[in-house]
Amino acid sequence: MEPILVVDGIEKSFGGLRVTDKVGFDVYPGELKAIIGPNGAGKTTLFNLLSGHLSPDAGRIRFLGREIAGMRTQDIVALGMGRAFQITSIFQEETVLDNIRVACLSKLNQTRIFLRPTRSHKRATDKTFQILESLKLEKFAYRPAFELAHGDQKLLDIGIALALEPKLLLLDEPTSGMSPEERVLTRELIRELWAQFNLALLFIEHDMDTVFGLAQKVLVLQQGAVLVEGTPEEIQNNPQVVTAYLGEEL
Amino acid sequence: QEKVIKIGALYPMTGRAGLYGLDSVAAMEMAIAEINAKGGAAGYKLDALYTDSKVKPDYAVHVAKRYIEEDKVNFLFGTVSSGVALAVTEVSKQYKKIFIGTDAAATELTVDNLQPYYFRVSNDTFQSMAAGALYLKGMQAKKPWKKIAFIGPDYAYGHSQWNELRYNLDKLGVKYEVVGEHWPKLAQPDYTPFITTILNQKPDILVAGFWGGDTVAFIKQALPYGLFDKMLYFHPDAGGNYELMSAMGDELPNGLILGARHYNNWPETEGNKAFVDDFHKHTGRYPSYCAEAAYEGIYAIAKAVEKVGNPDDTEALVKAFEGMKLKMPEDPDGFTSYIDPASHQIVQVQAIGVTEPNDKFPPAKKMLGQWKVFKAEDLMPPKDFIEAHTKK
Amino acid sequence: MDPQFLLIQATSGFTMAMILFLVASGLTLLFGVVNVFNFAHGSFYMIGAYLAYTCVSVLGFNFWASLVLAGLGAGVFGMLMESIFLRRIYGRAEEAGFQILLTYSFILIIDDLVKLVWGTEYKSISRPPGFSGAVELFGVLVPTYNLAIIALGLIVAVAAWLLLSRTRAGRIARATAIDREMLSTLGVNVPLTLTVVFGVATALGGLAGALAAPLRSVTPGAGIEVIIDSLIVVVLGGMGNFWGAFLGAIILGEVNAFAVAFVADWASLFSFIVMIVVLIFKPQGLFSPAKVRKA
Amino acid sequence: MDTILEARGLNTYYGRSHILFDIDLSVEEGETVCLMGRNGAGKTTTFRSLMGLTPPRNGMVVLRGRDCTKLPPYKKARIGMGLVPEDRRVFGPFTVRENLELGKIPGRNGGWNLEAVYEHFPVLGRFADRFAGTLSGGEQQMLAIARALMGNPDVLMLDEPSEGLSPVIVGTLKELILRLKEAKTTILLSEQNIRFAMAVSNRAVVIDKGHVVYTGGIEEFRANESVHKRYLAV
Amino acid sequence: MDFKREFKTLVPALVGFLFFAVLPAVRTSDYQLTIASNTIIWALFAMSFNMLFGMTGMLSFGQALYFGLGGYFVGLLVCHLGAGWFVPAVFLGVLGAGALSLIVGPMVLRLTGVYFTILTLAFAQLGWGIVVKWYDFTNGDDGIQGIIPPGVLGNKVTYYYFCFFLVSLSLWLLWRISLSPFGLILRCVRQNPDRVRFLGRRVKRNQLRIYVLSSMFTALAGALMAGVDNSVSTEMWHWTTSGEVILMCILGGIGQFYGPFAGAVLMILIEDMVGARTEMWSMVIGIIMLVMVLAFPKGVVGEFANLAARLTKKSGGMEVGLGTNTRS
Ligand SMILES: Nc1ncnc2c1ncn2[C@@H]1O[C@H](COP(=O)(O)OP(=O)(O)OP(=O)(O)O)[C@@H](O)[C@H]1O
Ligand SMILES: Nc1ncnc2c1ncn2[C@@H]1O[C@H](COP(=O)(O)OP(=O)(O)OP(=O)(O)O)[C@@H](O)[C@H]1O
Ligand SMILES: [Mg+2]
Ligand SMILES: [Mg+2]
Repeated sequence: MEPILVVDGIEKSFGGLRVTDKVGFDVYPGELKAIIGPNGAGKTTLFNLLSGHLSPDAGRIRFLGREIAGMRTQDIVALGMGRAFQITSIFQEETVLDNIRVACLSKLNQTRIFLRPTRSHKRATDKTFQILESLKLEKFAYRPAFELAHGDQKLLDIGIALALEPKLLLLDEPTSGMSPEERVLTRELIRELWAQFNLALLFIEHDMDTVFGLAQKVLVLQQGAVLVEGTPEEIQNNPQVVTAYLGEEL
Repeated sequence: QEKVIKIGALYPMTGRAGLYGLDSVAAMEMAIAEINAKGGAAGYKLDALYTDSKVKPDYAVHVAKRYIEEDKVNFLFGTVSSGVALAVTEVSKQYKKIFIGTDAAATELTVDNLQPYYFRVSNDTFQSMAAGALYLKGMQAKKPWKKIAFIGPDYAYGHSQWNELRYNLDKLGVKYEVVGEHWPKLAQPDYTPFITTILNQKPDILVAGFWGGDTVAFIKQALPYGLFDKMLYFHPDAGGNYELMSAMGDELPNGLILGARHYNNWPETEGNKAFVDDFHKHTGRYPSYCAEAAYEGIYAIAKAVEKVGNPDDTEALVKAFEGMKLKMPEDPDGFTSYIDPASHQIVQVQAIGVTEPNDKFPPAKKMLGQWKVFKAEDLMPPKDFIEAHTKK
Repeated sequence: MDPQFLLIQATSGFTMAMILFLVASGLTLLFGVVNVFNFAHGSFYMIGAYLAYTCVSVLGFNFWASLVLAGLGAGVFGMLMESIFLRRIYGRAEEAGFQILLTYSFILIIDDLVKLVWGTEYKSISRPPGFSGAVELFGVLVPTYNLAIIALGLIVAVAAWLLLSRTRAGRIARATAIDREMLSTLGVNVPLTLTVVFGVATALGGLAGALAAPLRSVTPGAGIEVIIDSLIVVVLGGMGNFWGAFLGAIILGEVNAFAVAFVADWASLFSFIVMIVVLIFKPQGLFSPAKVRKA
Repeated sequence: MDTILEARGLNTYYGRSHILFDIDLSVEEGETVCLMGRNGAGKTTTFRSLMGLTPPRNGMVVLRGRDCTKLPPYKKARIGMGLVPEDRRVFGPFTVRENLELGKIPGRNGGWNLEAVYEHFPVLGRFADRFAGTLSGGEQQMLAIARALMGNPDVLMLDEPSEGLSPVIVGTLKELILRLKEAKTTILLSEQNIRFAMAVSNRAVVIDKGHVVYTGGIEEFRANESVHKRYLAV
Repeated sequence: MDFKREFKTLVPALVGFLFFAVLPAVRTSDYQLTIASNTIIWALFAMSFNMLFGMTGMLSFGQALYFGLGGYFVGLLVCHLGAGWFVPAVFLGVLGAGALSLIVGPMVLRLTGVYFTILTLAFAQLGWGIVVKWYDFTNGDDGIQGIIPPGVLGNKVTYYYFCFFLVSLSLWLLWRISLSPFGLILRCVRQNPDRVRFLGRRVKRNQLRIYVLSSMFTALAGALMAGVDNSVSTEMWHWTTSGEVILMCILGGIGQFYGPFAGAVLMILIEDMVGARTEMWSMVIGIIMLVMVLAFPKGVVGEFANLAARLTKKSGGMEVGLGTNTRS
């Protein structure tokens, strides 16, 4: 099987500071991969490079056979990359319904339509409800997004990304700020979504239960470079990772 | 029920032009009180409504329509700004309501845009400039000058002054060389770069077409550069306005040649003295030029109504205004202003003076003197000028 | 072209620039630094001019003392406006819109207040004794009063810069633009800070008005005329950057001075053209405010 | 031991919605108390009420026996309350050093100053001249804590300090809090990370839907499975 | 649910529509017609401006550019080519504004925030300056008079209905836009442009679209105004005109679809009534504004909606604002 994402030796510096240092890895269709690493290791920056928010100083990124390094965000999205953000990025004042629906409409390329009301776009609306159901958010459909609890907002963010029918979904700390209870639920939900939407999933996470309970492969970054990549077991027992990142049990 | 003549006045009452508006209103009130005290006109009492035009033509149109349709006024009255007057004269034409112009000086109002229901009881820029050109011509005989520069606000008023002055100079066969034209924006706060440029151009005469407070600012800023020693400052339309003298006091240099549409110290007739003193009694200040025309505009209305017998027969009133003779405070002895039936423009004598010490009108420390007076008939736009304009 | 004349125009432009800068400095402080937009900045300029008139011409005070009094007067008035009215809308959704609306209502009210107190006649004051003439510098005639203005402009620029970048008070002022609530948990009396900054800004406006009074006529409506130029200066230089505003004023002044001399017909449009050109090539103004990654 | 900070019957609203119901709480000198509860239980709101950012509609906030319910936040900061909010709120366009200097409160002295901060948080020393907005999430968290410490507070309030921190850093943070404790700093924190909370606290207060539902020593809390299940779902 | 929400917004629209439709029949003086024409035209201006500001978050301080352009298309064509050109000029003005905004738009859209605001101001002032300066063609600040709509349109009532029809049609269009996917994207652009980019949509492109649309409606308002006043003046181009429309929006309530309409009505009525009664209008209007800002922070419509919501005690009542739901 061909990998859908090939990252090869990308670099990024801010001023003199090298934040991404020759990072390379692959993602295969349907793979569930975690990225971990100390704070400031460059994880979010790596996502920004993949999604076109930043362009790498050197190196190549191939996504579905296309070179995307330096491409504009909106074009990368159109190719099939979705992303949810570390700091939730939703449309605060719109209803939950419209938050997802705007993404569905974007996917269907119907956002230029300006005389037919949104509600009469049946395809988009149907799809929206389907996604809301998967996220278990349908009861909030008509509530403005800012009224949602923090955890639900994170889900909504994921929902927006899902509506774009990505082949590869990037999630930046999907469970941060959640209570242990919610974490478990979210973890399950992510797994369900992954299966249901047939995604390749790449996520950043500091919660080790989530990382080791969910990921098939784990990539460890340190100071911008790849430290190791391996299965959860390998990572858990890697002494380098333990000192640099995991630390002793609390 | 009392019979009234309703007059709807539009004047600026805020901002930089507020002074002119409020002086005009005060003069109107004075005239109305005087006439009503004597029993009104043809048994009608005068009554005026005042609204701030905000110097916005669209808003003024709005108010004019309200005057006509809601308040049922018999006359529209006023305006300082020509832009406002031009918009209001259009309303007057549409509704066939007589509009008495007391200040706005754009020549178009009585030339290109003349309509049957508009009459102007103050002089226009053409008259001022014709007088100015005669003055300059006279001067050339005594103290030869050749180079001339102009500075005036960058809008229609400034440009018409300069065009009309040159038209009149050319018509009089005066030879001159233009070394510079300067167009600061209206209410330009800072004239320093203009001043240094003008000094560099070394004109013999600097013609100014400033309006309102801009004159004060320019003169103050030019003083330390010694501009007034190096050239003659000539400002025939609004330069001689009283508020300039009152604002500048001692600082106003002697020897500036200025003109205005009415002076507090010329002519020294009973009529003018009485008007100025009454105004002072009424308001505690001396009037600016515009008050006199507003005052006289009310008298013109009274006179027309007196003649027609009622304020409602518009067509008859128009006839009454055409050719009407009006003895105005600014008329020197032996002359009476009249409204030219063809152009609906008042025909008046015009004087131009020179600044000199005079503290009879405090807070001013200088006033004009050494008058030169120009005959009224010489100042009217000639046929070719009118034709050239109306064809456009 | 006569080089002497170029020098003369450059000097004219510089004088013009210093007044522009003085008038705009208060606005930069508010709009650029603490992120409060005061549409009525010009009205405080006008109040300053009228107060100076009253002090000098009516009460017969010394000119320089009157300058200070006028500045203080405008500042106190500004602090009252801020603490009674403006303060109430901080933290509202769409605060910026309400700032515009509220301070616009100040313009309307102050216009009439000024008319009530001082009437509509034009006022003016004379230059202070010793400053009515001109001196020659390098063959260029410069009015001494203009030199005083230049000096004061430079002093204000340096003082403001030192104050804002080198003192705790300055840092606090800048921080209020970012997160007032957080700042209050760090022990900063934010409302007081804003009132004081507003006071300083309006005092600067008043001072500028007083300083300009001997050069201009003091008339009602004088306020609205300076606001647009001030805005241009503030934005041209890059928001909240004092040196930027300083440079912006110089550019505007010089461009105007040379436009008057060489393209007299179109001189009145140049301010806008300069701004359009600068902003199209340097979208954040000449001195960009620090670019910051969204956290 | 003296009670430093006390909440008595706090009731707080956001607009018309009632969030906190009769919250009672006390923190003794030198101890570390941890607020626990699900998302939306009202932890952050409790901090905001204590600090005066969202003043309680009724109830009392008492600091060292003095009623300071009505004091504005800046006065509370000056008499010794320090807050590290959950969303960090560093001043992005300011450098790290400037952020720290903003944290100084004139008149409050103690062990914390720039050197001390750089010693305890070497990262911040290294990035002293970087704009705070460019720091990573974890780095910003350290900065926020250090900034609050610069004011030498008597009571340090930390809202979910471990959120978004990598395990090693959480370990470091634990060390830090233990050191602060040794130095007799009084700490009130909220946490979702129970392991972390239990490692650093003396006492636990559990909040659920705006009510205090449990208060007790940490050992007792550790043993109380039913509270864990009911209110924290672990 | 969707539909119920829309229905709520329809009721005030219908009431307003009926009111303005029957006004010529029930009026007691011609002047009321003038005020009504003024109101609906300014309302169109304000509501199309709100598409930029309230909806998309672009605070343009230069919409006077298009208002003036619309007015001057009519003025100049009628003045130079004859009254018969009136109606074509209205539509040419709209097209002209579309063309101009396509040129100016990409330049101003390079900037955001205050810089955007000030650049729009600069362009508009440049336009104003040119109109004032180009005396031979535009008549400078003397303005253009004698703009009489031809034929039956010369009658005040017919002209009113002509305006009423075009304004209603435009408002209907704006309303449809606000409900449409395009409108949704615009609101999203205001709230979170980064995320919009990550939906695969281009932010600038959408901003340009609404800038052009809004400018065209603005020009329509300007063109219609020329026929009401029978004259146009440079005042139309001046920044104070742009300022006035902003004030109307805020007064009525930015976050509300009908806010600007209410703002326009209020502003015109207040100006008229206060202006007629006192020379101190400036202070009176200032105080009214001050009180409104302090006491009715959500604008007239917003406060009214709140009140209605409180009375009906249903949280759904909060959602009356269709254009944008501002956060409470
Ligand atoms: N625009 C920028 N300018 C300068 N430095 C930057 C910039 N963006 C990121 N950095 C630095 O790059 C490093 C990596 O940042 P990044 O946000 O990718 O970390 P991270 O691995 O996501 O950390 P965390 O887990 O704390 O979110 C950090 O040290 C950060 O300060
Ligand atoms: N600004 C606000 N307006 C209205 N309701 C709010 C606001 N902020 C919070 N709430 C509500 O108040 C309740 C308590 O919120 P709070 O933030 O205190 O919870 P928390 O315990 O800190 O949760 P978390 O663990 O997610 O930080 C929640 O139901 C929340 O939805
Ligand atoms: Mg990160
Ligand atoms: Mg919280």
